[in-house]
Amino acid sequence: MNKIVSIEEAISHIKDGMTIMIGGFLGCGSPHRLIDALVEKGVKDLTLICNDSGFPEIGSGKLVVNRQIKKLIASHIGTNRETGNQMNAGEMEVVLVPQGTLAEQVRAGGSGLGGFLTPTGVGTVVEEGKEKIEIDGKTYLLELPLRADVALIAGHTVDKFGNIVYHGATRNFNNLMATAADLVIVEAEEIVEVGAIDPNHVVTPGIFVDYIVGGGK
Amino acid sequence: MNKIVSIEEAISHIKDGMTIMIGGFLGCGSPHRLIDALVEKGVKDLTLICNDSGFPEIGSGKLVVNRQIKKLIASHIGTNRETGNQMNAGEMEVVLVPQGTLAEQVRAGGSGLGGFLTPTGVGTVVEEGKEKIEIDGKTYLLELPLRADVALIAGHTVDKFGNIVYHGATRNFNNLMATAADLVIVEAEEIVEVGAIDPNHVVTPGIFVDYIVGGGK
Amino acid sequence: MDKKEFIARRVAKELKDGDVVNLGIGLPTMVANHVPEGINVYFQSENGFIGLGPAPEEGNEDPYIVNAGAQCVTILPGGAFFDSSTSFGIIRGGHVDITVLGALQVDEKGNLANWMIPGKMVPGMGGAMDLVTGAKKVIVAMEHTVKGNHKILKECNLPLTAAGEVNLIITEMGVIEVTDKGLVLKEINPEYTIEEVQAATEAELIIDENLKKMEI
Amino acid sequence: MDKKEFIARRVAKELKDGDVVNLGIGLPTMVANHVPEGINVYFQSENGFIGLGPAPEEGNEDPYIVNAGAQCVTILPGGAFFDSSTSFGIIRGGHVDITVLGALQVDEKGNLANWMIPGKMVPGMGGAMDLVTGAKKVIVAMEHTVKGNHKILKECNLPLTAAGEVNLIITEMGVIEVTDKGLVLKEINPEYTIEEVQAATEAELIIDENLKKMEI
Repeated sequence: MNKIVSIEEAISHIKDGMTIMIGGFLGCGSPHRLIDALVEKGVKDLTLICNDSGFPEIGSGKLVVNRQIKKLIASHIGTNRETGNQMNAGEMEVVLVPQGTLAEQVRAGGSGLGGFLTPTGVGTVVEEGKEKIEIDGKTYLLELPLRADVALIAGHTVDKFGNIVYHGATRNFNNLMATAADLVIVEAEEIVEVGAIDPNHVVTPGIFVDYIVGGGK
Repeated sequence: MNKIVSIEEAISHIKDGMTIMIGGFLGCGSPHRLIDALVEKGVKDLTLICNDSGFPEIGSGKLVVNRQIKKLIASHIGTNRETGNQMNAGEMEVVLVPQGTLAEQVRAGGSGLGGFLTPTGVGTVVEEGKEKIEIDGKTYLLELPLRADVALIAGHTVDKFGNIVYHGATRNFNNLMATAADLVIVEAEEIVEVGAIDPNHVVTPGIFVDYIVGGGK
Repeated sequence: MDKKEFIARRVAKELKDGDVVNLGIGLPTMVANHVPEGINVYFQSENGFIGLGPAPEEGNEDPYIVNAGAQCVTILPGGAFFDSSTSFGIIRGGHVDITVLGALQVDEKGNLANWMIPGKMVPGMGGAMDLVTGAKKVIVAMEHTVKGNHKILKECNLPLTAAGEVNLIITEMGVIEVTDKGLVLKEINPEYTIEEVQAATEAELIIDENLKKMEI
Repeated sequence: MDKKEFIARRVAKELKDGDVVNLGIGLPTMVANHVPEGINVYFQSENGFIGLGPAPEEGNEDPYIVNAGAQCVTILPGGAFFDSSTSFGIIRGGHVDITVLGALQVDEKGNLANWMIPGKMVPGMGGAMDLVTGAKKVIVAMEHTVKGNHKILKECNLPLTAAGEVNLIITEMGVIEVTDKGLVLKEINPEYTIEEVQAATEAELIIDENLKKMEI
């Protein structure tokens, strides 16, 4: 099972209308080369799940600027004016989700949970349309899992089986999205041989990863 | 803030009638010296949350044999005949929980979730007394969080701030229980200086740990 | 050949390249010795790792690397350790392709009972309920009967491990698929007749029109 | 002294030895420069680590170690990186002792609005809703009014970030505690009179019987 493919081959699995997840936090830990390839390919009508829409020139924000996103599910869009413009013009649907809820929704999607109860958002517009459940006198919102057709993530050191070690604050949503999509593509900073990573240090086990592209080094 | 204390001082916080969590899986990754100290101290009427009741001579099973447990919440008791004996004699209440549900309950307790929906246990005795919720045509059980007064966990390499790295299969419930108790005591195999552990390799951040005992080395 | 050995070998033929597999204690564990040549499968140990390898050579045991039965094992290159919530996220989330377990009882609806006998034996479900609910394919591997009594029933009467989750039953007598219509005998061990297999089975068997010889 | 600097210094006096603290962007970030001597606090960065240190020296930036505002920072010895679900497990689970945030509006019920102005500015809530809901103590740190308009209201009219979660409001005019009875002025900056503070506040202030001088 050779998981290492070219960026073109990896990206060939992404079709118009798909739901995709992209890792990263304001571009830190985003799979930048995969994003560039998606922009170049021009697939459209995507539903994008990510923490934020980055900046116009950095991260998943490029896909917004290139008008490839039909629907965006994110916690923050304030650093990419184009997102707000398209949202206000009714050209793109935007669902804003509290960051902790978004992380947990992706985790639930990847771990077979049907949902979870969070106190976050109670008493705010976030509760609209959601079931409220009281446990021990405290009110929680029932939030549902999120999954995607494809997840595009970035890893620092990745072995040929797909085991990932992250560096610094790049872990963010990457480790969660790896579990919650039918197809998972990781962009590696560096690809190493199987066995080169201490099994005690692996953050994302390779069984979650379908394809590896890279490596910069 | 010096977190390193003697076993006696650490154990002094555990009182009759408390709810405690103990890490480990059939004794692998259990805080054996803390357990021995608890046996010696003889605190009683404890509610014990752990994966299993170990063996009569290994792990948290010693507390069962010594009749210190009033109520046990665990996924497996088959390797400690004394647990079954006390349960059948009505001397100890035993709540059996699917292992994945137990892990998730502890995680929920530590991360502020009011509960979660799992498909595990639907159509079995596990569903008795629980709310069933249907999501997209699939039935789930609403499971509630678990917390404890004190968690006793074991770590391999622990720095003086309480950051923990585990070795092998010892991670199991330790990493989860560290988040879900009012007081967390870690038994370290080896205590190292702050800064000695790569922040990319920390599994349990030190902010969860109140006291450190050890170290064997 | 020993019955258990025969069953384990037939189960092993179900494994496909790249499969993530969780094996129960006992007979299912023997499947690991018979992975078909030329394919890689990855054994998951629910106590917290993937890449479960064989028992270590004597003197090389690491007491911290054990399987879910507390036996010393090894981790293969490319393996990874994780905590119990991640382990069961893998299991419940459908990332385990095949789980192989024993049974006290299994029935024509795909119900499985393997975790307790009320008043007699209550070891607890451990990870079995999550495994049977979460794995993509659930294979029950067991001897067809116990002390002459049926184990493959119209309806389980012991407390269930999970409802309607079993896909395949492999015994020394044959291979039985659980379908919407009932239990379909897909393969038969040529040492037995169809009548003998049916007699050893309480549930009614549907004989597959392409019934094959059970081979290992 | 600059108003913001004054507010940040007063907020810093709320920090206790061992506190886990999350600081919002802008004025709250300045609190990190004034941690009282002799105590250790641990700054959490919701994008994925604890042990947030100061900006690196020029030339020593690591583009992968950034704060939640995408600025290069450092991690101190004893820090740890984690993913977003762990980060918000820490936040939602009550393991953050203090969070300090700015506000568009805050009211006498402890309601906070700081994430959108309908039709004008919709940056999104980011991690603010989880922080305000989960942190043990929520401190709003801001200038008392904006362009002469009230920000401390009887009732917020902008979409809320969280309902009833604010504990303390610290401005250049004073320190206000949110209580069941309403907003209690605990400290006043001697540069202002009680009347001036009340005039700058839409909600009615209860004057603490032990009203103190606001000092930094």
